[in-house]
Amino acid sequence: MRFGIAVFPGTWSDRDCAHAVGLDGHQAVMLWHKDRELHGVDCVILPGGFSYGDYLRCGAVARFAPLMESVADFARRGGLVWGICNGFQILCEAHLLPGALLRNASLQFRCAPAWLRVDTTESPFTASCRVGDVLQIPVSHGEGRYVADQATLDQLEREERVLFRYTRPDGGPVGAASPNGSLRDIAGIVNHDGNVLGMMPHPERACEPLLGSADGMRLFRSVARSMEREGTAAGVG
Amino acid sequence: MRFSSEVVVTLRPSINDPQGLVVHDGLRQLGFTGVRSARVGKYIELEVEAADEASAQAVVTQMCEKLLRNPVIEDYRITVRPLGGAPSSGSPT
Amino acid sequence: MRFSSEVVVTLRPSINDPQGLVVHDGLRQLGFTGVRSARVGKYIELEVEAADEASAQAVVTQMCEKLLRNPVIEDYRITVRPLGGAPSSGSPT
Amino acid sequence: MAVSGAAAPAQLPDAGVLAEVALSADEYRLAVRRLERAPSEVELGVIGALWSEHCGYKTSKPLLGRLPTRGPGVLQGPGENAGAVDIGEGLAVVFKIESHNHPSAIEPYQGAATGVGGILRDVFTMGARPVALLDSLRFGPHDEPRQRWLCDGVVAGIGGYGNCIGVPTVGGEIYFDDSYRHNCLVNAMCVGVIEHSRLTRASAAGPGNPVLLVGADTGRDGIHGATFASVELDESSEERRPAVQVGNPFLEKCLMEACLELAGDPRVVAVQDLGAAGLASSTAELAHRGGCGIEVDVAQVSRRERGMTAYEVMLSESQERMLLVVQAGAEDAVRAVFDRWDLHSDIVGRITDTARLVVRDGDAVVCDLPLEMLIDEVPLRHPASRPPAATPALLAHDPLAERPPWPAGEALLRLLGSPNIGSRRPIFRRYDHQVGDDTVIAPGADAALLRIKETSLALALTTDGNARYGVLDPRRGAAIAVAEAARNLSALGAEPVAVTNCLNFGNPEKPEVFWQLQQAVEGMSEACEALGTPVVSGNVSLYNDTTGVSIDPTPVIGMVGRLEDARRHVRAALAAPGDSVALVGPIAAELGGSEYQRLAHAVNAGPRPELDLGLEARVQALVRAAVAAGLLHSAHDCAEGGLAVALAESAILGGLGCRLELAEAEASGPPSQGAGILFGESQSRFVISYSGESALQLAQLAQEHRVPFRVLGTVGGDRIVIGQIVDVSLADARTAYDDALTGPATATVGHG
Ligand SMILES: Nc1ncnc2c1ncn2[C@@H]1O[C@H](COP(=O)(O)OP(=O)(O)O)[C@@H](O)[C@H]1O
Ligand SMILES: [Mg+2]
Repeated sequence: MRFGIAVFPGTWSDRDCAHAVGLDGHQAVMLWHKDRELHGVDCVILPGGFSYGDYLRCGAVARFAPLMESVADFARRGGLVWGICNGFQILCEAHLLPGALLRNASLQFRCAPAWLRVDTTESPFTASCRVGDVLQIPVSHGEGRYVADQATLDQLEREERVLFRYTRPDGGPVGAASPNGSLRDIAGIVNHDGNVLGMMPHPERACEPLLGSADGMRLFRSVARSMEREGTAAGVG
Repeated sequence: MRFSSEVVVTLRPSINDPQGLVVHDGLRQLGFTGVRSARVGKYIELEVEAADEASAQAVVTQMCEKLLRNPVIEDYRITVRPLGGAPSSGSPT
Repeated sequence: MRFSSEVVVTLRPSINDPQGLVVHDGLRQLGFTGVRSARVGKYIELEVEAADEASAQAVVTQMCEKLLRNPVIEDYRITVRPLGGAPSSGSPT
Repeated sequence: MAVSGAAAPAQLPDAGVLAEVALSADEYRLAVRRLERAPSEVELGVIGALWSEHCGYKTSKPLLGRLPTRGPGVLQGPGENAGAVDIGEGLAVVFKIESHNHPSAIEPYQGAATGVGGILRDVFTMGARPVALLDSLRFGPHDEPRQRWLCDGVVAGIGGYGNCIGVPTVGGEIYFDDSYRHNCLVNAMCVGVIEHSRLTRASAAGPGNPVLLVGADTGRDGIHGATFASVELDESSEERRPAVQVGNPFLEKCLMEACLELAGDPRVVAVQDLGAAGLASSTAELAHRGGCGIEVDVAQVSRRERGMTAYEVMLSESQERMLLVVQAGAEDAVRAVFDRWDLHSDIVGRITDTARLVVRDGDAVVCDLPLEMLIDEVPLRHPASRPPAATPALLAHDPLAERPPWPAGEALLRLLGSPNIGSRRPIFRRYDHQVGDDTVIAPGADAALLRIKETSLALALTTDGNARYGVLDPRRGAAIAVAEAARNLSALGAEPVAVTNCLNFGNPEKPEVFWQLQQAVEGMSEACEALGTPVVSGNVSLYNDTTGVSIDPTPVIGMVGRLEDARRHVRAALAAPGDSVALVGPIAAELGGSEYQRLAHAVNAGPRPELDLGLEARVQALVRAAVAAGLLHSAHDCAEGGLAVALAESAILGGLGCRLELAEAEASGPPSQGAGILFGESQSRFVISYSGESALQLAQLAQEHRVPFRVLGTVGGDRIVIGQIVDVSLADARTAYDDALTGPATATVGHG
């Protein structure tokens, strides 16, 4: 299948995502921020980085890129959109996902291994996981503290839209070991229709045992499998 | 006409402001025991070309609505004044 | 007495301001072609306990000198007003 | 050509003017004689910059010739923006280290950030994609709030730049010592990878070819940064400081991608970054390397500020700028690449065949100087040289005669909790050390390991330089720095390949400092020769003095190693209960210059550790051979804190205890005999662990390599036990180690 990978000025995990996608023989199609063309991809990844330097607010400028109009459109028609780190921030700024990502509670950048508990598998992004699985996937960000108002948080939980939460390696509550102080330990959420995912951790950095973990590969495989099951997103792309 | 505009963007009171807490603690550690609270926001200074003060005010308001603040977490305040003149204030949020 | 103080910390005019450049370009790309320049600074809102307005002003000035601004690259401006009252301005730098 | 703004030849400009451009009266007279006229204002600025220590190496150049710079794999030695070495499969590794000490002392965040920006440019200027950064830092005592504030700002600045641009910071080192209280050191190293065929040089060619200035607009940033770094700091430095440079990593990221798109493109003749002394030095060096001349018009340079003079434009150190020489006619095509990245470019001049640097400001010629004069004829300084008077007394001290203040177990915990030894996690977790998806071994081990995609290869990277030995003996100290760097690479199983270095010293006009510099270069050269690691790039930072006090001599070595098969490596962590633990290398009781000596007795005195370079090479070869043969479960070199700390670190990292015998540490002798054995920093040693099946083969290998090999005990349990004298719980050891840099008195004090 074909993964589209957005490239904004300041994006840096575009190459890492392309590498990860290639490990299973999928095709990576780089999508330039000034273009509107999605080249018929099956899933759009908004990768990590510091788009436009993350000046003002992370993702604030990137959301206005021409490419984002097509991505929003694609999402509205049910296409899979996967925001990782800066991509999550962009999706929130674009109001494709609720809430916002603020500076880490420590006020410091954090690059460290993190453990994510899978809270639902009713999603194309986690279809190959089991509820309660703990995935080791690293974080690397300065502004990943997820906040939203109570009502939004309650709604996210009610609708089982929290896909990942930070936990301890054994699946227990992360407590003070949270990398960023996110409300309710939220690490990744989906939109109402379940086709748009935003997550702060970097699955593309956890796709090979040589680099310390291959758990991120399970998310790429989930996406690939659900796309195969549904046929390619012909009606969408 | 040329106007100078100052925009102050602040976190909503309900949002936790760790940066403000650090400033607060830092000040107290330095012996400023009279400080009761501190919150940190952003300050943006713009120079804009507009027909008159009202339209300068309007266009900067739009800039805030579209880009400068994130409505999910932030409020904003605007001051506009003709370059060289005296300020005029407005708080649309 | 309780005072509310607003501190604006800005980069010295000759200092490069990459944030301001991105805000400027971002606004122009959004069609705000009237924007001539943008510079980004910090805004700090303090509540302080002080005997009177003059000493509130003095103590906040000290806070700026000691902690809030980086003298190597930044200037600052202070406003102080009694809580509930009207502002009084001063620009010590 | 008539140069406007030239003064009358006879009179000397007043002292203030000369001081501003850091020229002596003699140097000024030399310039006048050479030109047969007085230099104009712009010319004086250009001469001052190019004749500065920072650009012209007027003190260090005669010494640097001693360094071994050739080797079979060397594609590019010193003289370019960075060195390049072949690593097989048609690939080269490109790397260099550089200091940003003075700017960081004044504005830690921006000073460090722009240091990272600068060294990145040196690597991608050559066409190589930067794959890693390392940082070597020195501050004053860790318990002083101001030092912590500096350290925090520097670490934030390095992360701020590296994280944003997306190059992982995978290693480095940090020491806290009185010597750096007023002069922190911030050295940054960048490593890139490139196919040989795309290697780009900064050597102009083709008179008539246009010169492009790309990237940031030019402001009044850091004017005289180069000369500033060439004089001592004093109280007035705060006032004289140039407008601080503020880095823009976002802009540099775009610049980097655009330059990499153009790497190897025949339409691009040469690329040169703008660093110290901005346009002045970059135009001059670019043209001179290619034996050409160059003519630029400052009126064509886009500016950030109004009213800048030609002088300011030529000397501005605004960051994130690049100079390109492009084939005539290809300007538009090349500029289109920058346009795509929304990068501004100006055609600011052209290459000539005059061997001169001509600067115009519109119609007026404001500078016309022979390049030879600016670069080859830098008036060299040959300062007097003399060993410090205090050295013999220091060396006469007998560290073993001192009575140890603590029992060995407590000493071990204190060492693990020393800011110079304990866990660096509080620092490296603030750096993205994974972006790029190549990091096999992250910071926290002996060296970083990065695989190279689409090959089986990996690069091992480290920086090292313990200045305490250098105080006692700068020659041996520098050699130890090289040996230790190589040891760190060998510990993973990687073969040391080549070296970059940064010579951080005090004011060389002091005979003692110059002597230290000479000795250090000598020692570095000897060790590089013995270990087969040529020096391919480097940087010199002198005048690290405040009010007359110099820093300790601090040569920092950056070393790159090569691993044939990325999967064939070992880590420092103990791996399995029941494994054997052994020491490879000698056992001795050398406490001079040790961290133990600092903690226990607050002195640095006595003989520095011995270093037998032949033994060093054999010990390292043995460890590499054992890793390659798959015999080892772990390997860790003995460095600060000696054998006991190396063992404890391996235990902490592996979460496994160990039970060992070390009779020498319990034998009777001088009062500090035991401490000397446990904590002395003897060189050429590794602590290894392995399963029983490998024991015989290892012992045999050791014999073949003629290396002392000594089984110490076994892995297991949750305590670290050494004979009757050390018995500490793993948990206590870990707590001490983990909290070394986070302890109380966190500094929130300061500006920013
Ligand atoms: N200590 C040193 N050892 C070896 N080479 C050095 C040393 N110091 C400087 N060099 C070399 O001298 C040249 C000029 O260095 P530098 O002025 O720092 O370059 P740049 O202006 O590109 O930063 C480079 O090729 C550098 O590698
Ligand atoms: Mg260079």
